Amino acid sequence: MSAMIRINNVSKWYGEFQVLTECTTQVAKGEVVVVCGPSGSGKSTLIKCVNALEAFQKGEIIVDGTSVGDAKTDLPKLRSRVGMVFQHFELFPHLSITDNLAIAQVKVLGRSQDEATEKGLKLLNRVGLKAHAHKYPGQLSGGQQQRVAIARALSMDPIAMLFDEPTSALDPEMINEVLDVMTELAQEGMTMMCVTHEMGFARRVANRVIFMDRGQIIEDCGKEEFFGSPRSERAVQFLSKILQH
Amino acid sequence: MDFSQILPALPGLWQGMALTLQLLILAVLGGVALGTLIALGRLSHHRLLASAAKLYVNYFRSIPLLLVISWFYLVVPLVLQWLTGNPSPVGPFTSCLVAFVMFEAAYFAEIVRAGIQSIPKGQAGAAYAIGMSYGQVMRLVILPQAFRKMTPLLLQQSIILFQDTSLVYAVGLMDFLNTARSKGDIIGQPDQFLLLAGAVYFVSSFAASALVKRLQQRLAI
Amino acid sequence: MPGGRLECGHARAYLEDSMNYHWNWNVFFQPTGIGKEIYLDWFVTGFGWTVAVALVAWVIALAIGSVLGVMRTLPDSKATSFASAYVALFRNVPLLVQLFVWYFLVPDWLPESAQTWFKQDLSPTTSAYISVVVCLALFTAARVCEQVRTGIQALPKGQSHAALAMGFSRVQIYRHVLLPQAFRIIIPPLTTEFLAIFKNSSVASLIGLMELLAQTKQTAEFTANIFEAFTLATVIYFVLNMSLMKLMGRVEDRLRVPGLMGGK
Amino acid sequence: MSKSFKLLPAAVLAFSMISVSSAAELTGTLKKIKETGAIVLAHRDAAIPFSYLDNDQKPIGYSWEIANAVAERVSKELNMPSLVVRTNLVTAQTRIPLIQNGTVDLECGSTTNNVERQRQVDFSVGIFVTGTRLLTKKTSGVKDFADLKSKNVVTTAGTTAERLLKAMNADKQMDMNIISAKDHGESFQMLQSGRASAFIVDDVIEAGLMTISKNPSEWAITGKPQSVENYGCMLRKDDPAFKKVVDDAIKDLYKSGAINKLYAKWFLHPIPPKGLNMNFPMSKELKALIAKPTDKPAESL
Repeated sequence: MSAMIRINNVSKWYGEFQVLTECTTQVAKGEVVVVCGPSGSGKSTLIKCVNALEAFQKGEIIVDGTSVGDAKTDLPKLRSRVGMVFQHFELFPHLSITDNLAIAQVKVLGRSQDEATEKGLKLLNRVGLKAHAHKYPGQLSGGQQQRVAIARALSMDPIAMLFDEPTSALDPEMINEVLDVMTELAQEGMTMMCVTHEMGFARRVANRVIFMDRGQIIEDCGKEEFFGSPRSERAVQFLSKILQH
Repeated sequence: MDFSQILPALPGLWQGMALTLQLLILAVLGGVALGTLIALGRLSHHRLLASAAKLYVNYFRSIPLLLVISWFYLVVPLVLQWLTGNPSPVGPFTSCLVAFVMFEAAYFAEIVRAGIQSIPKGQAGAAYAIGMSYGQVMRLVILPQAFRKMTPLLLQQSIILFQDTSLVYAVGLMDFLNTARSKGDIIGQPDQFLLLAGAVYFVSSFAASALVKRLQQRLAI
Repeated sequence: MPGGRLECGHARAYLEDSMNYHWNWNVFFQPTGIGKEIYLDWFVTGFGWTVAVALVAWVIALAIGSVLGVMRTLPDSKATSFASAYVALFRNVPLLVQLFVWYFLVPDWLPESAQTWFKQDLSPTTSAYISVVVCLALFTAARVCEQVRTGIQALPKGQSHAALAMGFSRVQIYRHVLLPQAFRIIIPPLTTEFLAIFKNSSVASLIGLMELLAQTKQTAEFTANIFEAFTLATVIYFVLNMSLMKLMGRVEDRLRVPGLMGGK
Repeated sequence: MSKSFKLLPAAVLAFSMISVSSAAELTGTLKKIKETGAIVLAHRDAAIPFSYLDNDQKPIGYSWEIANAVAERVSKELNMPSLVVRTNLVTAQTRIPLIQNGTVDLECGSTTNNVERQRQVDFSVGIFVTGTRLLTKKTSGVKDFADLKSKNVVTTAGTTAERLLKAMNADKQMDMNIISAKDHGESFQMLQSGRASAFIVDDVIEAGLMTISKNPSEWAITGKPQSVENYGCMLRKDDPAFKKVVDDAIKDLYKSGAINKLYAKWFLHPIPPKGLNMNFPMSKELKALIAKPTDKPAESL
């Protein structure tokens, strides 16, 4: 199986403080990997290293054969091929939903405005929000905004998707509408790396689960193994806390 | 450039600076005092008072300081003369001072107003609840807290005022800039004296701003 | 007001007797004795110069100030320190000193041929105009810079992350994502600066550019109707300021994003 | 800033006999002086050698001494040996409003007495006679006003020369570009820095400014005098009592011959700040004025 994302011995420091310690893992094409762990464990930092939103000082990350840390790499081009969904949606509030969907296609991929709009509307339809095309982000609920954000990432025809706690800023009643979209995406064979606390989603959809704590990857195994018989004490504690909810 | 003439001119320049500082300090004191009254007026429930205060602020914020200075220097003594029937010499210093107080009060008033509004409503409520009068509430509870909060802003505005005092050049009051210009003209080195004036203003404003920033950080903790 | 003399004749006669002031609100319609102009023409010309100085300086200030403001938010420390130094310099020297430097000193620093062009080929009005515009533009740019920086820094970091993640270049991020939002946030403080540039343009009167204040003083001096002249100038500045405030309020409404910052 | 100093007690009691005896009868400026104990004299900053500032920022000059002679006279007439003299800097543009609004009581500088201004203020008997000419670099090729067509010229705002120049420009369609600088010092700076081909103002002022230039010999005063300018001291209108004191003081200077010493001091000897000599001999017009003092406006001379 060819690895879409390969993370080798990645370490990162903020000044003196080490946030990532020799992290190594990979995500195969079509694989869905869930990254979990207590807050401050470095999981968001790790996923942001994959598309170079965060720099790392040691190790290497290869995405679809391209080294992220290499100074010669065309980062905008690489990033445009990897979709990302954020905790706080990060739609552009001054642009309408349609423009939010089209702008990167036009400005980054060089598609025509018409083509980009058409594609955006198609994806908007897919996440069930076609009726809201003319609105502005501030006029939508959190769940709706996050679905638009997913559609926006998909509009770039990504080879992989990164999710950084996509549901943790949402009111509980809106979490499922977002998870449903993500599940559907996984079932269609999208390569996905998701930082999330939604263990139900992990159980249902993930191929593998990575557990991180204090900047280290503690567990990296199939979901059955992770939920069935976690090896580390910390993972057991984490699971017991999170599953009580 | 020949800067040799600057050293002997320093005592004269200091006289100019003394006038600038005198004008500055009096204008800040007067401006903050008047500004506070206007801010209280704007926040008053008395509609007429509130709109009069608002008009005052809008009026002085609409017209250039240079125009205000000329008004007070050239025209206001004329008006006084009509009122008293006698020539009423105000003199350049007093008329500039009054102009700055009136003008800056409009700006200080807005800072004080924001300061008062930033104090939680509960504070006034609590003070009224223990039987204080309006004057006591303002004097003892609201204003002391508000002034602590807005001291950096008031000081920042005072630094702007320090620079603005140079506009008295227009009426020939011998402040620091005008002294430097005039000395430069007489000595025949206008450029050197102008650069010197600029440097002095820069160093003093920059240092004062840095101090205000430090004060702000200390107050923020 | 031709009838004015009759309406308040007594009070006026008293005032005129007591202090030799000859009220004359008609003064603006009287000939100046220079060409065929009446005094009102001077005010119109002066107003024109005030607007011409303020608007052009504003456009330049906005452009330079935006670039500097962006520089202050860049990770590159050289750009940041340059912009900081600029702001420190232009904010801590009085406007009048800056004007004198631009008007009296800078032309002498130009190369010989440019000096001749600036001092002799250009009319003094044009060279004074250039000095004032450059001075006000650079002075105001420092203020605009601080506002733009504040506006950009007020935006959540996630916005630029999201744009980066979609492959935007840094220029594109500022152009399409950060600046459009930052400018909307800072319209009120920018309005203050915009109004200030009109008021500050009055310093031009001190280097002989015949803008509104200079024409007012000249009218006062030629006619001795100082009270009338200053009153008219005050009214013009007041009305101008209020109209611009209204206009900027409209601009703010027009640019307001639905669902955001008090929008509908 | 106003500086003040006390006149030495003048022990000429005899004068008080003929002077106004009590404050109650005083009017106008004299009343104000009596009440406030001070007289405010205006001065200029670069009207060399009439009224300008020396290296210590103190006013000096020909007209300034005349003003002080007036102040001395006032102190005698009002029997106020400790009369305080305040000083107030004025520009060409502010001097008339400041007289009118009571900020200053007397302005002896280089102010032309003309009909226009007489509507606003009163003048003492004349103290100087001159004419508007032009100051230019010897090498500029400018010989007379006609040569100024389409040129940059500077004058001082608020002077009679400014009006004359603006009117000439419009009437003769000379297409001059006129800069109105704030005061003589600034006008001269414009000329020296090459921004104006000529500085148009009264010739005597031009001669005075030449003494502070870096290289006095490179300048020339040229052109046909465009007007007769007779300077007078300005005071508030319709104040005959004060005007009489002012006129008497000046006439005394003329009668006693003190004026010749005063003239020589400022026009025929080295003067501050650079110690240059203007070498500006007394004109026959001024001699005539001194022989027969008058307060008639320039137009009627």
